[in-house]
Amino acid sequence: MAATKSEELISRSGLRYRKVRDRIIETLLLASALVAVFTTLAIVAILLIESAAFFEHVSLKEFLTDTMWTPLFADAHYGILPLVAGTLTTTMVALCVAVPVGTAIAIYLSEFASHRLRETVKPILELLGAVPTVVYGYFALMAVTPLLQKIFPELPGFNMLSAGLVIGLMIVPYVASVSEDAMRAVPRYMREGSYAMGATRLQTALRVVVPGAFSGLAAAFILGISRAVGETMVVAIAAGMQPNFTFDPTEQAATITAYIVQVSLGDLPHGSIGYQSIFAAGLVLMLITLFFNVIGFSLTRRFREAY
Amino acid sequence: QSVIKIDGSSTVFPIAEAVAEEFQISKKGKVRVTVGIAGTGGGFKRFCRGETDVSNASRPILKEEMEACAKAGIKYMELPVAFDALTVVVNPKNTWVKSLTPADLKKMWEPAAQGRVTQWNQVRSEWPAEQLMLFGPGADSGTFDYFSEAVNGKAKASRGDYTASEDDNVLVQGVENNKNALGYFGYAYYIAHKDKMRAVPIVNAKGKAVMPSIEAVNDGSYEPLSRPLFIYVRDTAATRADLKEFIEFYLTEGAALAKEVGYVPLPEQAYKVALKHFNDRKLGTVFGGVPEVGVTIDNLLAREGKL
Amino acid sequence: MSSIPHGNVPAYLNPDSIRRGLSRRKTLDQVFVLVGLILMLACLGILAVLFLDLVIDGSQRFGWDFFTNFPSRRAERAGILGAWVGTSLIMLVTAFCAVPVGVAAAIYLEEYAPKNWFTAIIEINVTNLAGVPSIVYGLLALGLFVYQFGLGQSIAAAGLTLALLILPIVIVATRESIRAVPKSIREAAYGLGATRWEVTKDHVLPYSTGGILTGMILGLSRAIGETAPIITIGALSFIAFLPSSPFTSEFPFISFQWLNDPFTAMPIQMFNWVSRPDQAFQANAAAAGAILLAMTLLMNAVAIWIRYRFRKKINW
Amino acid sequence: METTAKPGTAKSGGGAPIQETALRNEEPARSSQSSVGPATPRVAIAVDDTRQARAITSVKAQVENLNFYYGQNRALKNLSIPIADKQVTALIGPSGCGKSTFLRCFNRMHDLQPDTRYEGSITLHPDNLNLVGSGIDPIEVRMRIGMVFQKPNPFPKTIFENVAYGLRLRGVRSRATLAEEVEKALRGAALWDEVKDRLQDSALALSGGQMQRLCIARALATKPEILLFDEPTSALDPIATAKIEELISTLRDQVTVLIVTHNMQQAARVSDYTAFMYLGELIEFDEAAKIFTNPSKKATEDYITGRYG
Amino acid sequence: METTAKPGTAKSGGGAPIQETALRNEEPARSSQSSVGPATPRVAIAVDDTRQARAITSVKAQVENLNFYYGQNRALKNLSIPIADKQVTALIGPSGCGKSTFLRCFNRMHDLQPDTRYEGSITLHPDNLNLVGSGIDPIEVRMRIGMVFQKPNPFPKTIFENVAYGLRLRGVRSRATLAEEVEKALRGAALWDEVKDRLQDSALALSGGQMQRLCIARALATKPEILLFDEPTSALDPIATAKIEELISTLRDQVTVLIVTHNMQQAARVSDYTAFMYLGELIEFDEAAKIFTNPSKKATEDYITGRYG
Ligand SMILES: Nc1ncnc2c1ncn2[C@@H]1O[C@H](COP(=O)(O)OP(=O)(O)OP(=O)(O)O)[C@@H](O)[C@H]1O
Ligand SMILES: Nc1ncnc2c1ncn2[C@@H]1O[C@H](COP(=O)(O)OP(=O)(O)OP(=O)(O)O)[C@@H](O)[C@H]1O
Ligand SMILES: [Mg+2]
Ligand SMILES: [Mg+2]
Ligand SMILES: O=P([O-])([O-])[O-]
Repeated sequence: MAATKSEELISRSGLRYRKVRDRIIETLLLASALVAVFTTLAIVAILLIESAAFFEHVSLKEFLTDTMWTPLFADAHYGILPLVAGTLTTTMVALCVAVPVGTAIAIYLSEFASHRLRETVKPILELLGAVPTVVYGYFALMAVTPLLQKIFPELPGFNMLSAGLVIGLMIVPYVASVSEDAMRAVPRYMREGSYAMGATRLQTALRVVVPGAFSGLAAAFILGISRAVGETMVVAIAAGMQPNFTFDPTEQAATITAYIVQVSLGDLPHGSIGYQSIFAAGLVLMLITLFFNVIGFSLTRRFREAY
Repeated sequence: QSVIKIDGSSTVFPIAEAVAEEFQISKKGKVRVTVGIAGTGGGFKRFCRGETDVSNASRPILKEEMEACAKAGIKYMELPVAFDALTVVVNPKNTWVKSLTPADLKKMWEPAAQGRVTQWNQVRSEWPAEQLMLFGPGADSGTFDYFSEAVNGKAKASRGDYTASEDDNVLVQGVENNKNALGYFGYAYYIAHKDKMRAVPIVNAKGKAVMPSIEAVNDGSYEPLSRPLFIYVRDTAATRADLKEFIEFYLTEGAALAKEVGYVPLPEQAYKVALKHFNDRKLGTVFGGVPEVGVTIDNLLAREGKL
Repeated sequence: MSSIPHGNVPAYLNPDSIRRGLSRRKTLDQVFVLVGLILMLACLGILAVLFLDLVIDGSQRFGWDFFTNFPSRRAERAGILGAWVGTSLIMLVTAFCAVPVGVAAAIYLEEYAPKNWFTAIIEINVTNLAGVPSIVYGLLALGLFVYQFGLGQSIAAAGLTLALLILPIVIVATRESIRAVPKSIREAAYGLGATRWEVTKDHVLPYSTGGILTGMILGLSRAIGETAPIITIGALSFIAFLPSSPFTSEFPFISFQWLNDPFTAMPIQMFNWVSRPDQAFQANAAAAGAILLAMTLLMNAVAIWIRYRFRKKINW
Repeated sequence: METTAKPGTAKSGGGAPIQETALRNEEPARSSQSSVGPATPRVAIAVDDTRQARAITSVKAQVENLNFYYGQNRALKNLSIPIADKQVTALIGPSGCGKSTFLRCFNRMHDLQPDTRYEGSITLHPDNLNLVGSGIDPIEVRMRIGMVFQKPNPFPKTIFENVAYGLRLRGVRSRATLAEEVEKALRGAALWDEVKDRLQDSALALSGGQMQRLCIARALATKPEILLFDEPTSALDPIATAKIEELISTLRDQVTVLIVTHNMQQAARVSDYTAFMYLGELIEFDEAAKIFTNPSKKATEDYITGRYG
Repeated sequence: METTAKPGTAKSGGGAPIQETALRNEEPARSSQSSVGPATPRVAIAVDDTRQARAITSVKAQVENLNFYYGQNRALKNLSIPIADKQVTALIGPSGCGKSTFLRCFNRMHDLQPDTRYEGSITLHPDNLNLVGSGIDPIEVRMRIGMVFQKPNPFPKTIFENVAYGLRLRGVRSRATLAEEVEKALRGAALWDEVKDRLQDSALALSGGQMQRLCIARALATKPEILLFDEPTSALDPIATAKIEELISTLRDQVTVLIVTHNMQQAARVSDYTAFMYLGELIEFDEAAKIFTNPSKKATEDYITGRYG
């Protein structure tokens, strides 16, 4: 009896219709997933095509060794080094803020704070990362720089120090959040093992949790670097726009991103060397962040797999 | 609902912005105007691609731009709208610069100075051994073209290692915030900030150091850095009612607005001639497409009259 | 041997020395708690200072006029009407493009994708896209949308650019919330003879709506403050009008003309004002910044609230 | 529907012979061509239950030479077991021996996981469908075979919608039919009286035992031919457990039941036949009464008496 | 050190009376002032083990009227149990009955979780320290009482550093002392021979059974007075299990052992005394031999014979 009834309920044509529908939908979903791939391909293609044109004019050697970047001027130099130096300097300053502060906050939240406090503070902290970067730029230029000038009277109005500090502040929640995830991923029984031996929270945090989450912490720092490298508006507003081959954070300098924005403020015709130069700079930026992202994500994967 | 698209000189921008604003108010929002600041060169590039209706220019159109327009079949009318005193400014804390000769400026700005002249005492040995921080318009700028023509003898021939921005406001901030800064831009930007910076008298051909001012422009003594400002209007304007109205509004209200934003208005006669040219659809330029320095108001009027 | 160490036991097992060492260790603990707390409060304090700073600097601008006025050469007359309308329309385009595509991609990756190199590539792609600097999206938009597709400096170009920018955020958030639906629920549905799509539509999607909405809002809150990519497509200009109305009086009553209109947006307007040296405009910049920040914070708060609500409602 | 074996043949087999029968029918082809007739091959299963005498009955499904692979890992090794129609068959064995894996072959749950592979056959009678055959649509299989899981897994929907879900999938739209079938299923799962006034409440508000009965009702609503239970009571308290056990006993009249349990007492209480598995292999299959009183293998005895596991 | 009870009193008690003794001493104050003397109150525990005759011994810790709350939820209800010194006490009972909760009271692990509360006392002898007293620092308690967990949880460090961890926490810096104590602890955990050549390898490279013995060595290194085991073998294979069981038997000479297990056979094999818990209550406490052969409560018997759980 059961069999007959169930037979009745299975309408073959109904099943076929449901399966065909499933197929069509799968295709649509796949197409959506491919949008991500096409975006990457388009980014790579655009950057490569325009950069290829750029490198027809400029030798790779000049690009990588010249210490001046004046592609739009009479005495044109195409050395990316000043932009890279600016980028690295602001990034370093940012890391000097974000790494210690981010890690300390992460340890505090994951090992010391009560569940309640953590759940309240984490989203609020994340707001810090949600502040529009142009607001941060304003903050760096209008608040941080004047403050710093009180301490260092010689500090120029545009400088990498205040831009870097503000970027650091901006990526603190990001570093803290990834680090905290990594430390949460260290299983509870590992901590219990330590507490059961009579360790204090700090001892457990420093001797068991931090070593256990090491790859995750490294990932947090590296992903933080990649963020800092790609940050645009803060440096464009507060660090000045002059390519300057220096690693001194108290000077003004342009980063790769600032250069691209600066040029975008004007209008460069399609096909001119200036237009191509922003794509060449973009390519370098992309490569740098890609490098850090790949390392960062593989480290994240490692800490996810470890437990 | 059509849009009047204006782009080009950042020097002319304050006038264009004022005219656009007042015009739209008078039309109660029925006509829409956009004003960009791509720089004179950038503006012409877009204009000759047919993307804009009006191009602001702080120098006359150049040969290659004329060719580009011709190639695209774009015809235009050249209408002078004001006079400007290109102003060289330093920080108020700068006590040593009393005046500058074109030769001094050349020492600072010529392409050969790139990477070499980095201190004030390299310009004049009696000046302090302080870092020379330069701020100037970017390579798409008409001001840049004019200044390099007037100072270095060739348009666009300038050093590239200074803070270059199409946005004159960045330059104003740069000079305001740095004791060792020197910059140049349109008179309007100086007037708006004259308590935050100091304009430097320029030694003219007669050997007299002259401060930029409306009178000095009018009497022709502020040279070689006085220059006329133009708008270039596409010929199709005559057939578009909204654009026609806009230009008429420009040429009738422009003088007052130019004065309000800090420029030297032309004699009333000049606007009348321009309006007549516009209504008669007089195409082309009165400058042969070659850069020219030292055009005075009288000189300009004479040329316009001949068109 | 004794279980309670006394007398000749090593010092480290002597209760007194243990107690002494213990009190030192506990002091260190307390010092760190203090440091952590201070750092955390400092960060939150800066956020508060930032907001207050903007509010105070911009205080004289807040008023109805600020919202209903177009930008002007006179600071006290300048408002953000064009900017907030532009931002709203861009967000509309962005949400409209990014959310369906992102959710669909996430569903594909979580529910459909076979484990092979092909889907591995898609996954790596999504992760990497999330780390691409926003200015690079600007370059993509400049090269592709503005020139190749001829969209120019339009709302459509800006919306599409930001949609691509937040696509990875939407995908990642959606995947996470889909993953939170327990396997047992899927098994129950499959066990009754449901197809993949039926399982997805009847169960996975409804139960992960909270996470998806959260991801969408977080994505949009990121997009709303993005400036660099919009500058790259060339949107920095004086615009004192609104895009065309999407509603018309004639049939078909809806128009998409606004997609092609030039625009300005909140962050662009703020950037414009920040870089005006006239001090009067700094107040406008601060006021615009405060409003932008408030919008962002509000969106985040809504996202947090939704996450909280849904977590409470469905507790696996 | 099914051809019932004559009572006379009842005692002819016994525990061990059944397994041998199963092992002899190694090639599915031969088995279905055998003299007994393809539709419902009778095997000599003698039921000698102490609690309740049961007639010899036909085979609902014949597992033959079943191997199952998770990637390279062979989790099931050459299993051959007959599943008696309208009887309860229990699977016991230490953790990780493959009980769940075996159970999930019946409704092709493994198809949801990539890189898994079936070998051999599970022939469903009377229509001789090979459940693990590659040409067979797993969705069709699942529409005929219900499953109840270890952890009660009601959908976070109303009680009514939980039970109606399977019918809706099958295209039933009529409110009246749905209401009728839902009531039937809930009655069948001994839950009707407890929930009839709150059908529109969320299923998550039920107690653990009620949830599990709801899951049973959900499976019953689509009138499955076989009902699979994977440790259905291991998350429940003793009272709820007793209720579910009782329910399973009554289900015997409607449907063939296959149950995995880690509790030997439970297996002894509810099952008619019991299979003991170890490391993916079938060690012993027999009537429950026999297995728990007089197992023929040492390993079975060791396990039952708690020497390992 | 301990005052050993005279053998003569051995048989005077028995299962049920012990519990009653415990119940009578409800107020800790009264109990410690009782005639037996505060330091090591003797209780009448008769050991009549079939495997090994054991002398009557003193009490290492006295649990009295212990209640424990997770928020509002009272997980332990009025427990009173004596823990015999240098003996193995096993805790059995169905899942969720509170075995782990009880065990973790001894080293105050619950203090790590907010919103938990102890009531009653666990008096540690000979110094009469109330382990769950509010004035007592949980870290100090943990320094005196070791614990081994269900899942082996070595730190991701070298084998040496794992064992040395507790000593380092206590401020030992001397290489020589560390090396000596690590060797002692590893020998004590019957692991020395297997790892002596690879002390600098990562502990994560060990097998499950070795890891668990490493965790025992880690606990032993700090010379705990009581060692707590929470299902120490449930994640291990039979061979590793046998090794750990053997090790626990030998530890009896050095330390008081409290072990939670879900395996009745294991409890019977390793313990001297066994407590059966159900729903947070102590149902029966007695010598292991008695519990497993002749329990005095029906519930105990039902559980031991597999009627539920
Ligand atoms: N999804 C899977 N992928 C790979 N291997 C699996 C998977 N599920 C189970 N296995 C392996 O297959 C074997 C049998 O597992 P199975 O879950 O069937 O055992 P079980 O008898 O049900 O055990 P338990 O009583 O613990 O539920 C085990 O060795 C297990 O490790
Ligand atoms: N961290 C906790 N928070 C709240 N309640 C808990 C917590 N841990 C356990 N409980 C509850 O306390 C009771 C006792 O749990 P406990 O873990 O002690 O049982 P157990 O006997 O060890 O079971 P098992 O054999 O499954 O380990 C259970 O009802 C459980 O739900
Ligand atoms: Mg299983
Ligand atoms: Mg437990
Ligand atoms: O912006 P310009 O006026 O310098 O061209």
